[in-house]
Order: sequence, then structure tokens, then C-alpha cells
Amino acid sequence: MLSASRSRSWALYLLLGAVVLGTSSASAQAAGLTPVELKEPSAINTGDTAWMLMSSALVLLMTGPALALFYGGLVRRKNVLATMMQSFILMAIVSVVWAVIGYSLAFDVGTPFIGGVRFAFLREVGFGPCEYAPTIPHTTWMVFQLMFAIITPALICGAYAERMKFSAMVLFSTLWLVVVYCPMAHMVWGKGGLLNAFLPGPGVNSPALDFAGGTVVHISSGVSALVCALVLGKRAGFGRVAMPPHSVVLSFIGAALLWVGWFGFNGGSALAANGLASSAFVTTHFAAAAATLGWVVMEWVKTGKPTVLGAISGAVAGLVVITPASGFTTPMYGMLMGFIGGALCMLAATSLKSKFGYDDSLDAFGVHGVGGTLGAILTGVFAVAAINGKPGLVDGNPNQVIPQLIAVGITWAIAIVGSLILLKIVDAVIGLRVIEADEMEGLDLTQHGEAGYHMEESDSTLAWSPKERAAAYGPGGDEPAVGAARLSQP
Amino acid sequence: MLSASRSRSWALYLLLGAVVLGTSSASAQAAGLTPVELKEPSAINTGDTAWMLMSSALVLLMTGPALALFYGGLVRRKNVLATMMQSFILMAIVSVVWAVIGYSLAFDVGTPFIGGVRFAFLREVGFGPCEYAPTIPHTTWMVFQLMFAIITPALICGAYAERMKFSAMVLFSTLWLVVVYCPMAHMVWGKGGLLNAFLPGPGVNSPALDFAGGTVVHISSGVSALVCALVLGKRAGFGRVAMPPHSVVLSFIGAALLWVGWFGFNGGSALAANGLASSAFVTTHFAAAAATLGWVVMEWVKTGKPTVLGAISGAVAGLVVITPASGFTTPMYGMLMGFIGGALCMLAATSLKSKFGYDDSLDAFGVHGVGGTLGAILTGVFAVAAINGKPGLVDGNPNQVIPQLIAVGITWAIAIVGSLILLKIVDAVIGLRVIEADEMEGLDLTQHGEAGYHMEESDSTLAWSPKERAAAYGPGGDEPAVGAARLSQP
Amino acid sequence: MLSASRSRSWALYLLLGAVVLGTSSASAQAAGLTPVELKEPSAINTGDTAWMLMSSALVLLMTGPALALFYGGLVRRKNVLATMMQSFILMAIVSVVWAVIGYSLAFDVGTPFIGGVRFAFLREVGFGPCEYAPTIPHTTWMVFQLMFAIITPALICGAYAERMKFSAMVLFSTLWLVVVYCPMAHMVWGKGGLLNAFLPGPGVNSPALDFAGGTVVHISSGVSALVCALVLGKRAGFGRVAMPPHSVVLSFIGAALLWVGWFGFNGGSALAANGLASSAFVTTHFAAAAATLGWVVMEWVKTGKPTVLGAISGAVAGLVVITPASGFTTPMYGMLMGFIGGALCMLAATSLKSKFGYDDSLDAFGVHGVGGTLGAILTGVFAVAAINGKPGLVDGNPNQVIPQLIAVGITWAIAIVGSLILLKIVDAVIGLRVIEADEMEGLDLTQHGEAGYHMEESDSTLAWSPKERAAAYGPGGDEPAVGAARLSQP
Amino acid sequence: MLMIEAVIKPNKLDEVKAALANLGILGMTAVECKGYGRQLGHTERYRGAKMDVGFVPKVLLKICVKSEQSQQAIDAITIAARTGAVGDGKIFAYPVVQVVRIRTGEAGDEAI
Amino acid sequence: MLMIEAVIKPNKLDEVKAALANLGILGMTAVECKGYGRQLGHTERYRGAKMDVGFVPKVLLKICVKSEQSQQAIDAITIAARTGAVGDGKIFAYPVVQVVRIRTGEAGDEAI
Amino acid sequence: MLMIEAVIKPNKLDEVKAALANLGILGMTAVECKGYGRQLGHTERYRGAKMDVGFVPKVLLKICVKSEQSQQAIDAITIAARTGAVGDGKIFAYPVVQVVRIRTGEAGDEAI
Ligand SMILES: Nc1ncnc2c1ncn2[C@@H]1O[C@H](COP(=O)(O)OP(=O)(O)O)[C@@H](O)[C@H]1O
Ligand SMILES: Nc1ncnc2c1ncn2[C@@H]1O[C@H](COP(=O)(O)OP(=O)(O)O)[C@@H](O)[C@H]1O
Ligand SMILES: Nc1ncnc2c1ncn2[C@@H]1O[C@H](COP(=O)(O)OP(=O)(O)O)[C@@H](O)[C@H]1O
Repeated sequence: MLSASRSRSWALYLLLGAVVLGTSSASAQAAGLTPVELKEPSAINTGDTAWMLMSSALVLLMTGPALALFYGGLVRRKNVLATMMQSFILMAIVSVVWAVIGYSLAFDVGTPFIGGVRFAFLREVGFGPCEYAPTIPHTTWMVFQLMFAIITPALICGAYAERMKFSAMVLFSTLWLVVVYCPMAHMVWGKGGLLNAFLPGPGVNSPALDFAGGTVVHISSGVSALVCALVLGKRAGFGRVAMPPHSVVLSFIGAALLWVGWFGFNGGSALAANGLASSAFVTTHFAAAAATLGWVVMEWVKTGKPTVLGAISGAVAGLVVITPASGFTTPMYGMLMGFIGGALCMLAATSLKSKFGYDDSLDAFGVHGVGGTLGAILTGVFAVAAINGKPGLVDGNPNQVIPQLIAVGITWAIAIVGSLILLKIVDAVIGLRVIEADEMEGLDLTQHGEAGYHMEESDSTLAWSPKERAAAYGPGGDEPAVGAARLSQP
Repeated sequence: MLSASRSRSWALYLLLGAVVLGTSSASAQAAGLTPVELKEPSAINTGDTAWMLMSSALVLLMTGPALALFYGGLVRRKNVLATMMQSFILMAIVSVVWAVIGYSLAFDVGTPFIGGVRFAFLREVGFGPCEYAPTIPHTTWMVFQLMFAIITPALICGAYAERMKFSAMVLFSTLWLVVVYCPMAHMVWGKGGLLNAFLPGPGVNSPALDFAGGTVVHISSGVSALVCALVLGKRAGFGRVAMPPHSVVLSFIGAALLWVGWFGFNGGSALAANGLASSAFVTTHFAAAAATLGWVVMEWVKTGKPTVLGAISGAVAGLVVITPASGFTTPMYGMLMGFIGGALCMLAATSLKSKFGYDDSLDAFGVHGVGGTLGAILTGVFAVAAINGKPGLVDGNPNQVIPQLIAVGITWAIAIVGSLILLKIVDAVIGLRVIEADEMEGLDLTQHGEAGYHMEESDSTLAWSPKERAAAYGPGGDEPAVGAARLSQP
Repeated sequence: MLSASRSRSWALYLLLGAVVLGTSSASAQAAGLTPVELKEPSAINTGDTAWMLMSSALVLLMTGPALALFYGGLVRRKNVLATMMQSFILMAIVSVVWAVIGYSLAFDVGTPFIGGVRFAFLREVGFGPCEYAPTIPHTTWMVFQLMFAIITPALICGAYAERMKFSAMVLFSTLWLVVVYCPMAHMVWGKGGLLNAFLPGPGVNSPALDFAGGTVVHISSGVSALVCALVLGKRAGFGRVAMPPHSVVLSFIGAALLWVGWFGFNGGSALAANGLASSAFVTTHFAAAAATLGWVVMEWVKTGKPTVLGAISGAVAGLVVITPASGFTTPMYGMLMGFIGGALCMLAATSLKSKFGYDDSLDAFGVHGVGGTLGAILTGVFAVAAINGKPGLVDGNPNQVIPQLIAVGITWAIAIVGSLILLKIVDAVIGLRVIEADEMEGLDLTQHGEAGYHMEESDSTLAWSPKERAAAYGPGGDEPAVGAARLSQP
Repeated sequence: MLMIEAVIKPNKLDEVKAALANLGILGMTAVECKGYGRQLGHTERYRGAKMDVGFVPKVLLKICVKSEQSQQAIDAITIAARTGAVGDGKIFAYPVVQVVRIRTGEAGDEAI
Repeated sequence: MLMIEAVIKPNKLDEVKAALANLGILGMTAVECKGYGRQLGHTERYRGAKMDVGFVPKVLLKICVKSEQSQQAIDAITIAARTGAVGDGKIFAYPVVQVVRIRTGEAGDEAI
Repeated sequence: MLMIEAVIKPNKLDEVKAALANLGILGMTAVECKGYGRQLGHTERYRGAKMDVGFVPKVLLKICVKSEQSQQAIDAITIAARTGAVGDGKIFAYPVVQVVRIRTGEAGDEAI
């Protein structure tokens, strides 16, 4: 029965799974899974709720403004707004999709691969707690998870920056949320999910440790980013003209805010204001610190200069690496993981791209794909039972590495297949890339009709009137003399 | 008795009400109102207190840096500092006035229109809770309310940006706080206030629903903004020269921080870390998300391009619209309200101004006036008893729309009359606008003697010495040859 | 016995104290001090923990991005990244040192001057509370204190900005943390510390009031900053060429975030979400507000224009002044202290430097040294027993001023001697300043090989190829014709 | 052909453009620059420290015109850019020996 | 000696530089500027308000060359900067009476 | 009258200004620009990727002087701007046929 429902789920999946889910809830119950339990509002703890509301706010802060700034600073001036817009529009779209169906697909019980539709339109998501987080309102749990669903597709933007059509990006991200993110979240965190280590279903289970989203968030987005970079191809002029970040200052603000926000991401994943939350918070901090040093030391040795972009990239890499482990390992091991992660992502971001020749513009894969994979595996190595009851290799349980590798493999597979199919579909429907002339002029003007900065002293930016033009050049005088296309979008 | 005290209060009001309030407290008691009860510190709940302190911090964050950035990015480069300064100086001035008298006028019992002076100089505002918020320190409640009092006059700045004298702006805002804000806050939230739905006085009462300040904060500031725009007149060159935002990037940062800070604004208005706080938080988020889409979709359809400034303006509009309803309606209705609000404010901001020809420079009225009014009315429509015990139209109580309309009407009236009188007074005393030459040179230099940016590579910005000048041009050589005024303030 | 251990500690100290501390823990016990008590996790209060985790996040926010922006905006464009990097690298380095040994030296019992090594490598720093903060996890207390240890050396950066070698800055800050900060923190807050007013040792004790770090953080950093400014000397061209802030806008964002973050700094120092935390929060806010006015009014009177940089500097000055007093005095006294502090620091920042002719580039001494000293003394004046059980001068206890002065004196002495010795050592080992040519070119390019901004419209920034160069200029054609050194670092 | 270079006040750019448009001259190139001259710069203040900024922001406008139109153009600019106050700016004119329109390769008067 | 001033599209700078390098010309000075001419500017929209920006960002390239090289250089620039579309820009050339290399004091052709 | 255009190192602007002030020349116009020439640009590194920046930031100074003062001015600039290192910059001078002071309409030497 279960395997039947599973294979059905796979079939669904290959059909881009988003459509016919009405029955999965029923089939789950048939498979012996009790539905997600809801509790009385009286079970709410104010301290836990305060912490989780703040954590939710912090995780939203990670997307806007933090990630928007981090990415926005790294692109060229002519693309800054378009890049920040990608994060912002996802704050809007993912929220709506989450309320309508996404939350339910991820967290209702269903098959081991995807949830049912019980919570669609936020039905039954009320004041009282639910089984996932028994001391906070169900709404708090739902919105905390939503903030994760927002940042994940936003991370992918780094790969297709400076060349993807806005409409294509919107369509791709929306589909990706339903087809890749929701199933991943369900498998790892949903009740009865295939990889769920805490609320496993009665059938096949490969309990992977992923405290705050190493697989669900970082591998899935990082690997999808690689696929995007490969499918879209390089930016015009890539390798020939210099494309320095237009403002490392903006990126710096973004990275520092990411660091602060990540306390909500990882610390909040304890779902309560307790010792575990504190431990995850502290471990996260030390990993970020050590990773900063890891990256900076590596480049100081290799190139003779420690860079600011290196320092902030290192911090982000460390935060990525520690995400799955933050609630399973100790602060000192966290420091070690961070240092390794910073050093390794430095190598990934600086050499992989040039070696394989793809244009992952802002290193979404180099940081999130590589760092996420590393973190997921190292979680199996450095987990310590004293923290959260789950031992890893260093705590005498070499077996934990296996389900970690399985989870990594599944995530890579889903991300690659899912993204590839979705990109092809979007390309067929509306096309992925802007035309080259628009790319040269910049996405800000061509996609949004705006410029990031107007720094001129003079107010005089008005155009000649058509009358003036006609008097000087004759009628139609502004038409190209030799019939060439105007450098502007149609 | 009561009506006597009320008419006295109106008389006071017309006399700009701020002065002789010593007796209103006594008259209130004569009217049968018990004073605001104070409780023992032992009643404090740590979780609620943690949430309310953080919410207070978040609401301050909304003014500085969020609103300062949002507005600062929208003005021209030469006015960026002056615009940010307006928010910052209000953080200082409003705080002092609030401690001295503002808090007492708003939250002591008094007449239905204004409070007494029991809490002047923060007397009796101590460690224990008070009746308004029975599980947190009185100081916490007081400072949470202060943060609202700060942002409200700061919102008005958007209307008179780029042309108002700094001194005039300081004087106007201070008077406005006492004459418009404190009475409004008292009526809606103060014990015994005319419109208070939860702690009504014994006499006339028109219980309006305003969870977090749709009337008190947004209508009052938005409508006053319109009055300012009309009284001050247009910026020099308005309509003739282009006045593009000098940095949509700054505005973006501001808007994203506003979104995050609004969780404290609305979520904190539950005054505890409970299911209602969580519900208000979630409803707020979905309204912002839907409003972003509402604005963007409208302009995509109308003009062919979705803009970044549109997206962030939409989010702010949605947050405004949901403010009064956030603790009375459901997340899904919130989404609907947000979408309507985003679309409507888009029309307001793009067509009202050009139709009526006023220069509400940064759309303070278009967003806060229009959005606030819409939100206040829709709160009567979409309130659901299951959330906070108050049903609206959709929940079978069409009557709730009436007090909402009354509250809107009173707020418009007070804002228009109050602002008009205050502007005339300030104009008479020190003048509202800078001279045109200063406006051309920019407020940063003329009001504050500073420039927002110094981006030159070279350090060489020193002036000729007087000796050098004399040698070259002869003594007085820098005097205008034909007697014209130097382009600089006197 | 005690005096023996003390004199040994002093000897250690003069030997730069950082090395052989293994025995101090033992000697402390010999001196009759019980070790820091650890408690069961069951004592944890979720509300307090939520508040303290958020406070920790807020204090990290103060360093990155807030302080980095505040300082980064004040320097010239060519040094913006280098200045921000100083804050960021300290977030990394201090964290690692703190885990390894710093926390233990500060908070293990030991001698009255420095702690032992019991907590080195975070041993025994676990889920349960400790004596310092009995309702939150030990890890939370440890990480909250870490955030203070990060910002303190980062404050010093303001004095040596735009001219110190990155490597020298890293080495100096690391040593300074161990040699100046850890002993200071131990003396004031460590169990059995010389100046500890709450957990004094059995021997000599001079119980100074320092709620959140007026001595430990602000005097120590501010005075060390003065020493740095004097030892490093002025920036090239100081007094001859203009060095305006390259972006007051960035500094504004930083200052506003500092204000918000300071709620965690001072409010969090109550170590619980209670009436005291709320009182400290409120007092802090009013001090900042009044100090903003203090500075602005002073300069409005003196120079005719209120400036934006003045307003934000005033706010920071007020926050510094109130830090030691925030949990001991009332909000109204806090307002008074803030106003005095704002006005006085205005005088310090504008006249001290020019009078004595040193180049404290960003006024780290003028604000933190002067403000910190003022605040420490005024804490003895304005402490009120009703707030935290400790009366000061206004509450009938003139004696409290004495230990405040002693604490100030000790802090000045340690900061001066410690910084002087460390600077000399670092100068000898790797040299403090960059060469003048590098200073002219800017630290961003010479220390980090990066530029803060790339605002050009054009993508064309690539250099001539060696082949092209050789063809045009002949081989070696780019060598200086007259043998002068190239304007770039070796 | 003559190249006219006019250093003008930034907020006069609109009027100068309009005056030239009247003569049928729409082609020009504008460069932001800093003028040093009779007109005083301004003073900024940072934490009380006075900072005399020596230059005044100007716009350098380059307009290439046919020789026969040059006097007309110079006069038009002079009138449009004038406020009568110090700092109105200057106009410089110098002969150009060759002009090429890149798009077509046309040269001389045709190319202007 | 001639000074060549070329107003070109910013993204053609690389190709123009390469073309000049071919002739052995590496010395030049580039200034960001705003071009007004036949080529239309673009339209921005802020909250629905249309804003026609009149200018187009250009680069003004100044290259001083020996008289005998000038035609070659102008031709090279013309070809390299051409897209065939309006807005390709213009080249102006005028005689320079003196050139000095500051470093050495050399003057004339030597100094270029 | 001559227009002197000097491309100099940005940090020499002060000294050049002082040297010209010595001659009584205070009127000038400065433009930020990018110089390409013998002097190497610098290298930046972003995430390990080397980026050779080809240009060096320079200031283009335009000074219009009376013919009889031109040699003096050129010499003064040459000396003041010299460091002896590559990249000191160049001076170009060309005749100007007309100068107008916008404020007064004065023309010729009077207007400088
Ligand atoms: N000799 C000169 N060479 C080049 N530019 C000059 C010269 N004299 C003045 N200018 C430019 O003209 C501008 C206006 O000159 P200024 O002396 O301030 O006013 P006015 O022309 O009204 O006397 C200056 O800011 C400068 O840019
Ligand atoms: N008469 C002129 N004087 C100075 N610059 C000019 C003149 N005409 C055109 N330009 C410059 O050349 C650029 C290109 O000219 P434009 O008329 O748009 O295209 P095209 O040369 O292809 O006809 C303009 O943007 C402007 O900077
Ligand atoms: N032929 C030229 N035309 C225009 N500008 C030039 C020319 N040659 C050099 N320059 C300018 O002069 C600057 C200095 O030249 P460079 O060759 O680096 O040093 P040097 O003059 O000391 O040999 C360059 O950066 C460039 O701006």
C-alpha cells in the first residue's frame, strides 16, 4: 500500500507533481499514519512564542534586505535593482503560494514524498499548537516555515543574475517551490517524510539529520543554481570584460545581516527558547567566525591579500555548512566545521567555475551547493548525542554518515531533475534570457524601467520634445539611418 | 457632567488644547471613570515582556533607519540627509515630549478626548504592569506606545520633503504631536476614550476597531500630509524638471526593514506573546505579500513593466491597510485586504496627484492616507469574532462598519483642522519654506551644511585662500559684478 | 595569600599576562572563593532566554553592520572597505579567542584581576544556567558576553582608521582583547573581581557600578583609542586637505542600528525579561534622545546649523554615557545624563582634537573615552536604590562616587599602559602604519585589493595586455623613466 | 566648424538646451565638472570642523557647430545661462579640423 | 599633433581601445559624459509617473596623436565604434600646438 | 588665448592649483577621468578572480589663459605635477578663438 502510494507519488513528481494531490491525505491515513495532531491554545508557552516570532522576523530579514543586498552589491550597477527585486518578489509570491497550498504539501501527512491538502488555504492552522512545535501557536510554526520557503528560491537568483527575464524568473521560482521545495521539506521535516528522523512514517525511513535545512534549503537551492547557470549560459562578455561588484559595501551590509538573521534560522529551529536553541545559536556563531577566518587565511596565503568580499563570503559559507548540524553538534566542533567549510568554499568559488567554465554569477552553487553538501555530510560526522540525542561518527556512531549521504543524493537528484525540467518548460513558454541588447543596457532599465542611482547634481534630465527634434532633424529624424535595431527592448 | 467636560475639551482643543489640562483628570473621576489601575511587578510574564521589548525595538527600527531610508532614497541627492534627519530628530524630540506630557495626555484617563496629567514626567510609570497590558512592566507599555508616537509625525515628512525649513518642521511636528496625535491616541486606545472598544468610558462611546493604529497612525499622518502638501505648495520645478529618486536602493533597504519592523508594530499590539500576536503577525505578513503583488500586477498591466519602487511601495501600502485589522481578521482575509490595498494605493499614488495637481512628494497621503482610510473601513468588513471577539460584516455584523466610518470621519476632521491651524501658526512665526535659491542648492547644504556623498577620488577640495583670491581678482573680487544675490542662504 | 596571588597577577600583567594562568583558579580557591556555580537546565526560563538570545543578536548587530557602517561612512571613499573589514574580522577573531581562553579569563573565578582556565575551550559551558545568570543557559550568558568582547576592540578602530596596516590591526586587537579587555571584564563583572559590586571576592573590593560596560567597554576602548591616535600619528595630509565623510548616509544607517542594538546591550544586561530590563531599555532610549538634542542644540547655537552627523553622533554619545547607569537610574535622570553627555561630547569631538592636535580620525576617544568617563562618574551621582538597590549621590549616598572614580582611574591606567606596550610590540614586530604611498592610494586597494564602489556605466576596465604594451612602449616600457617608485605597495 | 565649450551652472542646463534647440542645435555632450573661479564654494561642517569646499559643481557642455552658426550659438548660450551672478560660467570656442559621424562615416559639416 | 575627441557608446570602449592598440596607440583619457543628440534617451517610471530621460550615457575619449597618424586613428575609431545604429557617436579633431610629458618635460611629438 | 588641458594625478591637484595661483590664475575647470597609458592600473581580486583594472584615475584640468601667459602656466603645471614616476600625465595646449564670460558678456582676454 505504502509503496504503491510512493510510486504514485513519484509518478506525480515526474509529472511536475503539483496538480492532483487531493487524495494523498486519504492515502496516508490508509497507510497507518495519524494526521498531524493539533493541541489546545492553553499549551502555549509565551517565552517560546516570543522567540519563535522573533526568529520568524529574523529569517524574513535574511531575504529582505539581507540577501537582496548581498546579491545586489555583487552585480554591476545596471542590474542592482533587478537583482534586489528577485528577492523581494519572492517574499510576495512564495507567501501566497504557501498559504494556498505549499504549507499543506510540505507539512500535512501524505506520502513519504509529499504532504496532503488538509492545510490548504490555511484551514486548521489556528491559535493552538500542533504536533511539530507543541508550545507555540500553529500559525507561528507555519510562518516560521514560510520564511524558509521564501529564502530558498531566492538563493538560486545568484546563479542567473544579470541575464534572466523577470517573468521567467517569477514562473520558474513559483514552479520550483511546489515541485522541488515542498517535497524536499516534506521528506526531511514533514510527519512521515522519507528522511524524517523525528516523526518517521511506519514504512521505509532513512532518518537523516538536518537541523535547519542543509539539504532542504542549501543543497536544493545550490544545486538548482548550478543547473540554472549551465542552462542559461554565460553573461555576455563573461571572461572578456571585467564585472566587478558595483558595491561591496552593500554586500557587506547584507552579509552582516545574514549572520544576525541566521540566529533565527538555526536557533529558531529548536522551536523553543531553551538550551538547545541557545546551543544552536552559539554553534552557528562560532562556525561563521571560524569560516570567515578559513576563507580569509586561504586567500591570504594563496594571493597575498585578505579581501573583504572573501571575509563576508566565508561567513556565509560557514553559516551554510553549520545549518544542518547546528542543533546536533557542539560549539567547538561547529568551529571546526566552519573553518573547513570556509576554506573549501573558497576553493570552490575561485576554482570550480574557471575550471568548468560555467558562469554561476554570484557563486550560489559554490557557496550553497558545496557548503550545503559538506555540511550535510559532516553532520553525520560531528553529531554528539549529548546535544540532541543523535550520535555521529565522532560520538561512536559511524552509521549516521550513510543516511546523510542518502539524503544528499536524493536532494541532488531532485534538484537537478526538477530544475532541468522546469527550466526547459519555462524556456519553451516564455524564454529564459533577455535579448543581448537588453543585457548590455542592464536589467534595471529594460526589465523594470528604473535606474538604481541618480547621482547627478543637475536636475536636467528631460528629453527633447518631439517638436524640437522634428525641427532639427526633420520628421522621423530619430530613425536609424542604416536600419539597425535600436539598442532597447521592443 | 460628562458632556460638559467634553465640550470643555473641545474648547481646549480649538485653543490648541495643549496647555491647561491639569483638571481633566479630576473631571474624569467626577465622570465616574476609575483611573488606570497599576499592578504588582509579580504579575509580569517574562515571555510577554521579551516579546514586547523586542516589538518596541522593532517599531523604533521602523523610523530609524527604515523610514529614513525609504524616504531618503526617494528624494534627490541634494536632499538625502535633510530627509533622513527629519526622521531622526523626531526620534529625539517626540521621546522627550512623550516623557514630559505626551504619554499622560494619551493614556491617563481624562475626558473622552484627551487624558490627564497623572503620568506627566513618567510619574507612576514603574516596574509593575498597568491595566492596559497586565503582564508586562508599565514602562514597557509606555515605551512601546512611544515608538508609535515617533513614527506617526515622521510619516508626514514624505509630503513636505525637499522644501520645508528644518526649524519649521521641528516646530510643526512637536505641536502636531500634542494637538493631533495625543488626542487621537487617547480617543482610540486611552481608557475612557471616545472610540475605545475595549476600555470604554461610561458615557457616549462609538467603539471603533483599530488594532494597531490605522486611524491614530496612518489616517492622521496621511491626511495631515495632504494638508501639508497643499499648504506648502509644489517643489520648484515640479512637473518641469525630472525628480527621480536618487537611490531606489536605499528605499529598498528601508522598505524591507519596514516590513520586518511591522511585525513588532502589529504583532506587538497584542501586548503579549500569544496566539493573537501570532495571528496578527501572520495576517500582517500575508497582507504585505499580497499588496506587493497587487501594486505590481496593476502597473504591469497598465504600463507594461513591473517596477521595484512599485513592489516596495505596494508592500508598505499593504502593511498600512492591514494595520487596524491585523488583530481582528484572518490571514486569508488579510491577504485579500492587502491585494485590494496594493492595487488601490497604486492608483492613488499615480493618478490622484496628477489629477489634483498637488505635490505630495513621496506619496505620504497616497499610501498612508488612502491606505489607512481603506484599512479602517475594511476592518469593519472583515473582522471575525473567532480572532478577537469582534465580528464584522463578513461575520454577520454589518453594524461594525458604522463606528469605523465615524472613526475615519473624526480622524480626517482632526487631522485637517489641526494641521491647517498649526501650519498657519508656524508659517506666521518662522515661515514654512526655504527660499527658492536654497531649494535649488538643496536642503543638505543649506539647512545642515553637509553633503550626503563625497565620491570624488581626489582629496583636493580645498578653496582658494582669501589672499590668493585678492591677488587675482583684486579686493572684493568675489562680489557679484552686477549685484545679483549669491546662490546661497543668507 | 590573596595579596600574594594579587601581586603575582600584577607581575603576570606586566609580562602581558596572557600566558601562564593555569594556577590562578587553584589560587582563587585557596583564597576562599567558591567557583562559579552551575545549575540544572530545569531552572531555565523561556522568556528570559528568548530575551537574552535576541539581545545577543542585537549586540552582534551593533558591530556588524552598525558600527562598520557608522565608521565606514565617515572615512574617505578609498578606505571604506578596509574600515568595515576591521569590524568584521573582529567578529571572527574575537569569537575564536573567546572560546579558547577569553571567556574563562574573564568569568572563571581566579584572582581579583583575572579569571582562571576552568572554562577554556568552553568546557563546562553547557545547557544549564550558571551563577551569573540563573535563569538562562550558560551558553547564552557566554555568547551575550562574547558580543561585548567583539564590539570593544572594534570601537578602537575609529582612532587609527585610514592608516593602520591590516595585519598590525589584527595582531594588536587580539593581544588587546586578552591583555586589556579580559582583565577589565573580570574585575568589574567576574565573580570575585576587584570592582565587582554584586559578586565580590572575600578580600579587597571597591564595588563600582557599571551596569552594561561604561568602564569595561567604553572607557577601555576610548582611552586606548587616544593612545593609538597619539602613537600612530596623523593621517597624511591631515589639516591640509579636506577629509569629509564619504557617505553620511552610511553613517546614519549605522547610528540608527546602533541605537536599536543598544536596547540589547543595556536592556539585555538585566539578564532577564523583567522590570529591570524594561527600565534599562527605557532609560537608554531617553538618554539617546536627549543626547541627540544636546549635541544638535549646542552646534546650532555655536555654528548656526544643526547637522545630521551631529545628531547621530549625539545619539551615540548619549548611549555611551547611559551604559553604566542604565540599570541603576530612572528614565528622567537618564534623560538628564544624556543631554549633558551629548553637549559635552560635542565639545570634546570638536575642540579637544584641534586643541591638542592629535588625529582621532573618527572620534573614538571623543565619544567613547569622554562619554564613558562621564557616564561612569555620573552613575555614582544618579543611581537610585529603587531601581536596582544601589543608591548614588542624588539618593543620599555621596560615597558611591568614590568607587566610580577608582574604577575610572584603574580603567584609564590599564588602557593606557596596556595599549602603549602592545602598540610598541606590534610596531616592532610588523610595523603599525602603511607606507605613505599606500595611504594616498587608499587602504581598500593596497590592503585588500578591492574597491568599495564601481559606479561606471561602462564595463571596460580591462588593462592593456603585455603584448600590446610591449608593441607600443618597447619591452619594459612601463618601467619608470627616472627610477621613481611606483605608487603602489611592494 | 567650431567646438563650443560652455561651463555653466548645472541648473541652467535646461534653459541652455532650450535656447540651442531654438536654433535647431540638439547635438551636444555634457560632462559633470568642478569649477574653480570667482564664485566661492560652500562650507560644510562635520562635527564642528569647518570644511571650505573650493569648487562649485558645473556642467561642461560641448557643442560642435558649423562656423556660420557659431556666433548665434554663443550668443544664445550666453543669454540663456546668465543669471548675472558670479559663477555664471564661461564659453570657449576653438576650430575643429575634422568631424566624423561614426554611424555613417560622413565627415565635415554633414556630420555635426 | 592632433587631439581626437571621440564620443562613443560606453560598451564600445573596449573595441576602440583594441583598434587603437593595433596602431600602437595606448595613451588616452576617458571621461564619462551624457550625450544629447539623435539617439533617444530612455523612459523611467516611478510609481507610474513616466520620466523621459533625455541623455544617453556616453564615453568621451581624448586621444592625442601625431598628425601623420591622425587619419589612421580616426578611421580605426570609426570602424571599431560603429554599430550602424543611431547614437554611435562622433569624432572631433583639432590641432594641438603644444604637448608636454609632465614626468620628463619632453615636448612635442616625443611627449605623446 | 590658449586652452591648456592637463591630465594629472588626482593627488597633485592641490599643488598644481597652488602653482597656478602663484601666477594669478584661479579660473579653471576640473573633470574626473580615467587615464590609459604607460602607467599600469591596479589589480583587484573578487573571490579569487583577478581583475586587472586598466585605467588610472586622473583629473583633467582645463585652464584657459592669455597667450602670453601660456608658457609660464605650462611650466608651472609641469613642475607642480611632477613626481618623476610614470603616470605624471600630460599637458595639451590649443588655440581658442573666442572666450565669453557669460555673466557680463565680455569677450576675449577680458573674459578669462
Ligand atoms: N580660465 C578658465 N579656464 C577654464 N575654466 C574657467 C576659467 N575661468 C573660469 N572657468 C570656469 O568658469 C566657471 C565660472 O567662473 P567664475 O569665475 O566663478 O564666474 P564668472 O565667470 O561669472 O566670473 C568656473 O567655475 C570655472 O569652471
Ligand atoms: N554637435 C555635437 N556636439 C557635440 N557632441 C555631439 C554633437 N552631436 C552629437 N554629439 C554627441 O554624439 C552622440 C551621438 O550622436 P547622435 O546624434 O545620438 O547619433 P549619431 O551620431 O549616430 O547620429 C551624442 O549622444 C552626443 O554625445
Ligand atoms: N596620447 C594621449 N592622449 C590623451 N591622453 C593621454 C595620452 N597619453 C597619455 N595620456 C594621459 O596621460 C596620463 C599619463 O600618461 P602615462 O603614459 O601613464 O604616463 P607618462 O606621461 O608619465 O609617461 C594617462 O593616464 C592618460 O590619461
